Amino acid sequence: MKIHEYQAKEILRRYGIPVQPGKIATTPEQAEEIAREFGVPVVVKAQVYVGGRGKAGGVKFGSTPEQTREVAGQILGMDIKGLTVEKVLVTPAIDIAEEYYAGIIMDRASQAPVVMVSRAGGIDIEQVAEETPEKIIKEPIDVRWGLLPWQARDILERAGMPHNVIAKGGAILAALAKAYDGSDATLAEINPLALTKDGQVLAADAKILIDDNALPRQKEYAGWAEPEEANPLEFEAKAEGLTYVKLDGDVGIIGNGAGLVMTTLDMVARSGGKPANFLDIGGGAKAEVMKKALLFVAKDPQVKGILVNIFGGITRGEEVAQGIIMAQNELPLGLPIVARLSGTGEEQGRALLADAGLTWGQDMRDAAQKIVAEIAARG
Amino acid sequence: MKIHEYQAKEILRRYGIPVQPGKIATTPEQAEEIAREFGVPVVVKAQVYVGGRGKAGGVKFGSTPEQTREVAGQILGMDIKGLTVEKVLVTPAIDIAEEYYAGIIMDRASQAPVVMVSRAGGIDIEQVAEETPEKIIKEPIDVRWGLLPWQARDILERAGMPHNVIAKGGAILAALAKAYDGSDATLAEINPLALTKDGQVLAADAKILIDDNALPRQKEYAGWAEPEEANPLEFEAKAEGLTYVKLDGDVGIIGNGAGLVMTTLDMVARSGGKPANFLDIGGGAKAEVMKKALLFVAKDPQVKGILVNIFGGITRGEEVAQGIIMAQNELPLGLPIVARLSGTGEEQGRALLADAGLTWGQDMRDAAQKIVAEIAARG
Amino acid sequence: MSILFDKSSRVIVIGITGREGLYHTKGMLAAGTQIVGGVTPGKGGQTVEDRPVFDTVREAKAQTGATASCIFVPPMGAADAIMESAAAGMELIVCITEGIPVSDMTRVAAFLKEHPTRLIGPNCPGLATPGAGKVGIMPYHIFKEGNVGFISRSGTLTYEVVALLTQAGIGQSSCIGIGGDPIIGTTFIDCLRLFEEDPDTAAVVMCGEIGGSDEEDAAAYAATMKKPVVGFISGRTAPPGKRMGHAGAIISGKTGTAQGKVDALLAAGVPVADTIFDIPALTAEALKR
Amino acid sequence: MSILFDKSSRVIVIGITGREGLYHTKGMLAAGTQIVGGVTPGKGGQTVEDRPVFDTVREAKAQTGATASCIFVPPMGAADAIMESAAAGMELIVCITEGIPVSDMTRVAAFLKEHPTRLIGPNCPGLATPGAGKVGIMPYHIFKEGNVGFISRSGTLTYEVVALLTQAGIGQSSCIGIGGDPIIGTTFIDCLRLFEEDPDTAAVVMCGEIGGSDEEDAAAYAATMKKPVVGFISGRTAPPGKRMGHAGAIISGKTGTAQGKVDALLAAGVPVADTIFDIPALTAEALKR
Repeated sequence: MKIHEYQAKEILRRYGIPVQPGKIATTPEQAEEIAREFGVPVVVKAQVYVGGRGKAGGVKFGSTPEQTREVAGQILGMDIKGLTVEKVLVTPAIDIAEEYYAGIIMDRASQAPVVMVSRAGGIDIEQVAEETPEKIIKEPIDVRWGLLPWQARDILERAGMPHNVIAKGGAILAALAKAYDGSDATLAEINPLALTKDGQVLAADAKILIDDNALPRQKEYAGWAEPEEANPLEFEAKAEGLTYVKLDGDVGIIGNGAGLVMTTLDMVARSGGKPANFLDIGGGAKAEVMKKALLFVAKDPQVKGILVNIFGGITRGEEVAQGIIMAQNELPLGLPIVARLSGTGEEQGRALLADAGLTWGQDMRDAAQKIVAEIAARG
Repeated sequence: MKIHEYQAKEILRRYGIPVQPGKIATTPEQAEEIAREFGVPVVVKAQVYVGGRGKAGGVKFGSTPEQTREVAGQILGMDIKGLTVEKVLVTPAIDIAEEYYAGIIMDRASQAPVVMVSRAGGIDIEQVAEETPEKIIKEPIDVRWGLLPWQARDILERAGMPHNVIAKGGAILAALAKAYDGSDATLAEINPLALTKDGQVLAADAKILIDDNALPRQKEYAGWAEPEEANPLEFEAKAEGLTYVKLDGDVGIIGNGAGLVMTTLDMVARSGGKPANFLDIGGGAKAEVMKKALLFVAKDPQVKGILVNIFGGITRGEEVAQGIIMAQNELPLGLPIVARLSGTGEEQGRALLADAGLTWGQDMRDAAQKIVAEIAARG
Repeated sequence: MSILFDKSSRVIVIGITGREGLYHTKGMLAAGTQIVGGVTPGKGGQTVEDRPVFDTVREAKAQTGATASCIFVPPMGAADAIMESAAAGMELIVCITEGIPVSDMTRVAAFLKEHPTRLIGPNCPGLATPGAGKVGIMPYHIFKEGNVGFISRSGTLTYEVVALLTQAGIGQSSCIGIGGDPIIGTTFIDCLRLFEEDPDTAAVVMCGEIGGSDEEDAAAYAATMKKPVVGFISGRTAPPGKRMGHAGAIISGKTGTAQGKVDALLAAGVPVADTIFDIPALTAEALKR
Repeated sequence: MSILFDKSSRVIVIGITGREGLYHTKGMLAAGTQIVGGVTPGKGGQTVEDRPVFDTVREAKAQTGATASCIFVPPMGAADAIMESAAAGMELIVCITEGIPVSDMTRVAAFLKEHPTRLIGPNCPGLATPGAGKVGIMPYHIFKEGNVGFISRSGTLTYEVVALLTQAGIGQSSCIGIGGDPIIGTTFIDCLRLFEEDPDTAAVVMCGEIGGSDEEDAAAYAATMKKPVVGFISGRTAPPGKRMGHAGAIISGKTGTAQGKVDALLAAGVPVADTIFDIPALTAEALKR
């Protein structure tokens, strides 16, 4: 789950990491008021779930309260990579002497979180990793001990940080690891970790991703959820408990099991179609779930036809067929649907579909070819 | 550091352990009001830092609000083992079916906290340990993992708890271990862990000791400190940063280093005297500290003479001597003081003492014999 | 005849009294698996399908001589069940549960380093040895006894491909669903090693998907194997940065792409099926080598 | 000639720029100890007494070839400094700091099981080898080279007794202050073992005190030793349940009493001095055996 910069900073604050004060404005007037409260200059930063806000014009200085109102007005409502800016963070400007990168990220290979630190802060760490990997110090955390303060200092030292930052920086890095663990994050980064001209070390920007699987025990953070994607369908799907990913094509796809659905997408592509989405109804779905999934996929105006591909194990073919038939009346008239049912309840399911005049495919390939052909036929 | 039952329960509550609601009353009228709020019957429990409150009459039932006021009136102001009851905890009575003991205690031998669980709850665990040790299941906690929920259940199962308590009890025991760790406790016990007739499992009484060394990072709990001992001098000493233990005799004793002071007590006893206290001024004490220590020891009305025994390393003899001389004018007239100074600054110190007409001992034994003799001489 | 599981395996079901646990216990019994008991904390003393239920794994193992745990515990308790099974000395742990927080799995991974055992999953369909039974949720009727080892990250895709193999007359020695999470107990390379050493396996089919680099690691090992391996990678049309159902199925930056995995397999001399329909033919060919 | 520390030992001082660290660094240098550097995070690049200061122990060890750490870090950071020294591969760690939370020490104890090193303390005066120098805060002038090993939980008591021995003409091989905390790195029994194996030690004096059962454990071992041991126990007049200055000096229930320890030593054939003034004579006698 994504959260905003101001929320990430709030988490860091709880773990004792120095962060400038900051407040959220949803109107230019609020931004002006906050600038008066903190004193100018301030920075006004778009709070959207994408990187590269600066380049997109989503980060601006306010050197007077009036100017703050003005730049906030420019940023609020702005479209950044398909997302509309609805709030800005107003925070006192700081005089940065140097910028570092400090992050903790889940690493599959080490089966553990990994600390990453670099003197090349302030810019995209993936770019640093690619161009100058020697500028990044990486070290996995032994989860039995957590990141110990001395280890944090040792990593900073190896990353080439100046002596005077080691003690303060080490405390921040160790706290970042605690914040990562305590919030069930999969990524927690401070970029830049700023060394100010007056010798302070603080988190000038922060990003935290929270493990979706941990949301049941991270109730407060779960409550921070907002539409994450440019496409609101994905957010809605999440709320409805559907595993849905929006794609660019026109063939709606529903299946059971992530691997099977991914393979179905590939098969549609190989048959000359373009998948409109990924939707996994999971194991043992009943007719109601199938119906909901169909109606959901059809909400996407790009969808010109739907392929349902079920390999029945716990999921029963007749339930799937019933779900499709139930959805029929509520689906746009003439939207082609091709279903392929295999395994448990396959015969009954096919019979039901045949009675209802619906098309079914012999196997995944046959079904993919049929839906692509039907869509092509309708132009 | 000791804390009260109601405070221990507050900590347990924060870790999700079921505890009856409860409120503190300092007057009988408040107790009555709380009884009305919760509904009767209630239990009124003296909040003092000693065990055996029940036997001492410090725990009583209130079956009506009026009776609650009455019993609270009996308990408030009561003297239990030298401590005056200043507050009572009023809590709804529960219908207990079975009582267990669950505790976590720092164990020197395993260099780790140890979990102890017993079906013989509700009574003194030390008595159980002595009489029927087979009724206690003990297991050290691997601090790298903490007490895992399955381990907690496993311990309960081995302790012979009935099936239906295992799941709820396991969650409570694992949470108790978290509370122990999170509050820097050296002991955290629930006794009894009550199984009520309606199938609840809850902490009916609780005791937590907090590591004094950890108080700097347990600021909230540090703020809960109250005079711990029947003798208020010990509490005052703590507040003044002195390592002081009140004893029964009449020879005040001051030294530097715990082992040396203990040995000095033994020497006084062997010389026929009775130590009035233990007071360690630590390493490198200046004259001011020495003076403070002397005045402090003299506050004890039982003290008839004071022995100062210093082996100078970082501590300098002349500083000690100056401290003694500075204290002289403020000490009760005629209170005998014998000082023994050895090591750094020994010559200068002795000279200062001789000039001031003070007695000094050649060595620890000589000094002990002299102070005992002086006290005996004055009757 | 198999890896990891055979007729001598004695299985207990953790979470046996739950809906899923009970349903699949019946399925495993029907497949001939020796289910010797179950565990649900607080329900010790009950029985399920005539098998005794215990409060703890230690007790269950002591009473039944179990060698394997099959875990159907909800996500927030599943890591605990894995650790309990490992500490009790289970040789094999199969964790079906989907949705375990990844931080829990980092702890499990560290714990297992100190408690030697074999974990399959989590978020997996389990494993099956045709003729001996299954541990997990795979539909058992699709299998056929044979000499092809099968490994996949996915559940239903496994069933599809196994059904195609069986249809083509190609039987399986053992079939392992390793799971779709980013942190899993047993990876492709672990399974390849086991199959390489299994006298009753002649060739291996591995179905990978986008995300991570397990397939690439496995390819490097496959290049050194005596037995032929056939590959398939799903998610060729998946866009980067999107989690495709499985928590582990995500392309991060330039790692984890389908093309990278296909290339690695091909470079290691592993033929890669274009679609799943090509797998039986490639496998038949491999068996001839 | 000694245990744990000799002329070849290369010592770094952790917390060297602090008041205590600086003061005792001078003392150690005066005693002839090879102080090769120091560590204070954030003060790397400075020098103290012409010795280089580093930000981390790893760096200090790499640059100076240090073999031992002497820790003067405030209580809340001391456990971290011990772990850092252990992870950096120090052979000997002497932690002087008093007041470390006991939960920190439980973590240190577990950490040291995975990082073999020798920890002395915490809450101890350190150790000295007359003629070679000292690590810690003991006043060095009281010592005299000789063949009696000395172990004590306490600081000033050590100085008293060592001074008495020296006065009586009895020199010491090495003198170890093991510390007064409930959890310490090296116990009486560990030191007895080292002295038993040290060719330059002929007898051992151990000064215990109330609390715990280390003295009892040591007594059991002393009974099996070839070399004679002389004992002393302080705290005979201490009441139960009261912490006598040292966090570890407390009688809990029936464990940790002075009488129990005296009895254990006597039962093991270890003569126990009634007062410290009896120690030199008992030691002289022991040396004759």
